[in-house]
Amino acid sequence: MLTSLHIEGDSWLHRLPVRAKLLPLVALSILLFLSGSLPVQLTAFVISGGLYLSVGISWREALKRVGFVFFTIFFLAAVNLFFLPLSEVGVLTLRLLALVLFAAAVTATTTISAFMDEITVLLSPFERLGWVLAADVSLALGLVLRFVPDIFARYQAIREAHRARGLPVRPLTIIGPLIILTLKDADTIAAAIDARGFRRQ
Amino acid sequence: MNTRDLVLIALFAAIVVALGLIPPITLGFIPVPITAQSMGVMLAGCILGAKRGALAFLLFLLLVAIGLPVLSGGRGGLAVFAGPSGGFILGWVVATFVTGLIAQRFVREGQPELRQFIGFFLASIIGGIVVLYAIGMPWVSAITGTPLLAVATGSLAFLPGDLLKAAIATLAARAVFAGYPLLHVRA
Amino acid sequence: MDIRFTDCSVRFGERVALQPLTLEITERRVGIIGLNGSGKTTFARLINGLVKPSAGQVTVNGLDTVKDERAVLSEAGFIFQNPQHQLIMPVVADDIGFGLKNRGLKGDEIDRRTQAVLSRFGVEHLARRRVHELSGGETQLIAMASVVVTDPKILILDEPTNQLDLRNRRRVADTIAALDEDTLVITHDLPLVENVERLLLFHEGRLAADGAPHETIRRYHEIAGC
Amino acid sequence: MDIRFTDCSVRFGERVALQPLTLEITERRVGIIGLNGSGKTTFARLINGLVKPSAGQVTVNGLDTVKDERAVLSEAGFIFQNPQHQLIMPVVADDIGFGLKNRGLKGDEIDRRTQAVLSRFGVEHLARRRVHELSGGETQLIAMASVVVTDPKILILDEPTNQLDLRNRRRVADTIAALDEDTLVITHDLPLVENVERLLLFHEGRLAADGAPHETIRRYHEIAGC
Ligand SMILES: Nc1ncnc2c1ncn2[C@@H]1O[C@H](COP(=O)(O)OP(=O)(O)OP(=O)(O)O)[C@@H](O)[C@H]1O
Ligand SMILES: Nc1ncnc2c1ncn2[C@@H]1O[C@H](COP(=O)(O)OP(=O)(O)OP(=O)(O)O)[C@@H](O)[C@H]1O
Ligand SMILES: O=C(O)CCCC[C@@H]1SC[C@@H]2NC(=O)N[C@@H]21
Ligand SMILES: [Mg+2]
Ligand SMILES: [Mg+2]
Repeated sequence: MLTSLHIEGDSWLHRLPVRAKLLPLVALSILLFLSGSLPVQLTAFVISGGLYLSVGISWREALKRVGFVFFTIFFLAAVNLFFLPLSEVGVLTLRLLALVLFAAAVTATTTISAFMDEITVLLSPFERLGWVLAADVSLALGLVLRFVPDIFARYQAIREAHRARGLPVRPLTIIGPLIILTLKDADTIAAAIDARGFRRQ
Repeated sequence: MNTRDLVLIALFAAIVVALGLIPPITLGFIPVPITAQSMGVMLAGCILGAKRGALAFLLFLLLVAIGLPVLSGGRGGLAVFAGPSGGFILGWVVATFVTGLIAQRFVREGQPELRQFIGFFLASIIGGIVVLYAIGMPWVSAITGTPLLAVATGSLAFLPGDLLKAAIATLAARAVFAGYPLLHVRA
Repeated sequence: MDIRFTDCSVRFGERVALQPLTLEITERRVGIIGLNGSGKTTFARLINGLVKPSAGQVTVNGLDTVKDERAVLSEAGFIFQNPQHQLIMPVVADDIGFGLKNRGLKGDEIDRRTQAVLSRFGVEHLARRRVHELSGGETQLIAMASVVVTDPKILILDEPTNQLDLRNRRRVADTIAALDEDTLVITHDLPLVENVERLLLFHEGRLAADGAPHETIRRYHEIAGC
Repeated sequence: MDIRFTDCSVRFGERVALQPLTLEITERRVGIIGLNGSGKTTFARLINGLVKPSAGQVTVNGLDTVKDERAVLSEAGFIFQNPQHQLIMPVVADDIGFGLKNRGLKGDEIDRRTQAVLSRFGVEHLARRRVHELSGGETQLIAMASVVVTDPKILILDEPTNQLDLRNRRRVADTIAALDEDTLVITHDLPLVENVERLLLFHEGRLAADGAPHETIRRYHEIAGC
């Protein structure tokens, strides 16, 4: 279930390095928030939408991914019509739609490992200060992906144990043991990480 | 940071991912969903404490940012930060930190059970509701242009759910504190 | 006990975990052995309705595990392969009391019964211990106590001697042998089932042997190739 | 191997897990048995520095487990009592490769070594499998592979045949017997240590017997009272 939102492909955006996508994303958000001009927002919206659809994603999938955010944005637009002039609502709405589309395009064309490489670079100043190790961050990330299925399995086991003892299945009595048992694993996992030399101090 | 803390942080982030399996509820009148994941804020603060709790959520946000569908309803990716929920989501880190600070300050081993319940409940309310709304609502207003008052009125709809979450988190945190205390172990 | 399987089979998606099976069990002490993944746990879970038959029917003391789901649960108690999942409250006595409270019993009665079951298993001293600090053998005994306290007529134990030393294994084995309840024991620890009345062997989702222990164990060695 | 304990003891808070112990181990195949909680795992963890002596000293091939902490880790590899927690990355090959990456090896070399160790254990087909989908026996073999790949000189295995059926138990036992590395095996599964060169028995945090397997096992039965 934890498969990335990255989409295999060889589009123009796929080939760009991560940084060449993230920097424009940041620049675009600043620019759009500074500008109150409808034509500017509209242009940004069209370009972002074009980019998003150019990454080789099916219409259905494309819509599924941004559908929820779009719905909330349109909903807000409707509410805003009561408070604000139409043109301003247009600016606000197009701005958010443009940013969401651009961001979704970046997400769809960047692999987890490309992100991780970039994060390693971003963290290097902090690493020099001794605050955080990039290797620890990628280790932590791997741990999450590794243990989410275990947590589901354990949830299932605790639920079944409730049933077997004839107890009602309530979130309250499940969440306590689930957290305790999960966190208790931390001792063994930590020992294993140290024993296998996964961290270079 | 020792390895055990690193693992605790990762495991808690995984628990928050698991909470995302409970589907979100979308209300008609506010563009931010009701989600079980915000209970993670209260749980992480009350169980792991300020520092490790906030780091668990920072790690969770990293998962969102790099495009894993870990938000409730299978959402993820950078687009989420650009939407109306963005402020709440970023606020989770701060809110967890505050929840943790309060819990660490007011809950001790050996106190009467009731005191511990009250401590966890207050921490959850102040961190997981007051602080979180104080970040999330202005954000919605700022990026959507909807007046703050209107946003605040709409957000009232979260209150019953969030109070219930605080109650569940309090009971769960107390159970963990009794069964496997971590709150005061030095991070 | 009176357990009847009628043409019962189980599949998980593509995978067939149990081939169609018709079987009747009426003995008081029954054992189950077989290779990893052969279907033992699936078979046992059918009995108390944790797994539902994909086809066919299972009845326990005349109750259908699908139609009379709730009733079957109080007929057959189950001790899991990993019993730490089975302990729900943070403290031993609270955990045992929890099941009783949920059956509507009152405080005094709960305390009395909890005490009684703990002393029956010789573990009164563990009453106030944290559930998650118990050793492997202790967890096993407390999990049994927490199920026995609710008075099931049949007890199903899935690998109850896992990780235990000789002494604890003996202790658990003796406790099982002394139970008034009918028992069905699944295990890889062959000495534990040497003296049951009837021993079943599963292999690749089928019943591969069924009868006296020494005969079934011989067949198991054949199948395992050692 | 060359392991030396000098007046080494371990306490956890109030509780003494290991009484002062002086001991030298130089054999190639060593076993450890004892009751639950007798200190076996603690003893083994001292060897690769996962537990630090509260007093005294432990050296492994001349390295002090406290002072030369990092170096000791690559001298002695450890396979845990519940090895599913030992596999840390989501996919088998990545998990095995991760330890190598952290030792500074490059991509090609990592792939080559991962392949080699998987085929040495006869489990090449598991390379792309998800770690949480492995069966008990497979988990055990992959955990061994993930440790062996980093070339430790000594392998410590804590209850490697837990939950395994006869066939998988045999497979793991054969794999251990065929290892080039020196091995130290902790177990409740006595046949697994019947043929070691030297068998240690722990009891209540003390070394209670030390010598030929049959002699130590006899003493164990005495202590266990059965
Ligand atoms: N919930 C499930 N979903 C999918 N497959 C399952 C599920 N439960 C069991 N199986 C599969 O069904 C088969 C039988 O499993 P079962 O747990 O009954 O084996 P077992 O005999 O108890 O093995 P072990 O000795 O290892 O405990 C196995 O191949 C297992 O992978
Ligand atoms: N981290 C710890 N904190 C506190 N007590 C501990 C810790 N680790 C072990 N102990 C205690 O030290 C004693 C020895 O434990 P150890 O794990 O070495 O036993 P063991 O011989 O391996 O037992 P088993 O056969 O059950 O695995 C036990 O009483 C145990 O409860
Ligand atoms: O988009 C998301 O998945 C999360 C949005 C944030 C939801 C906030 S958190 C506080 C408040 N309480 C809820 O139940 N929802 C909002
Ligand atoms: Mg089983
Ligand atoms: Mg041990």
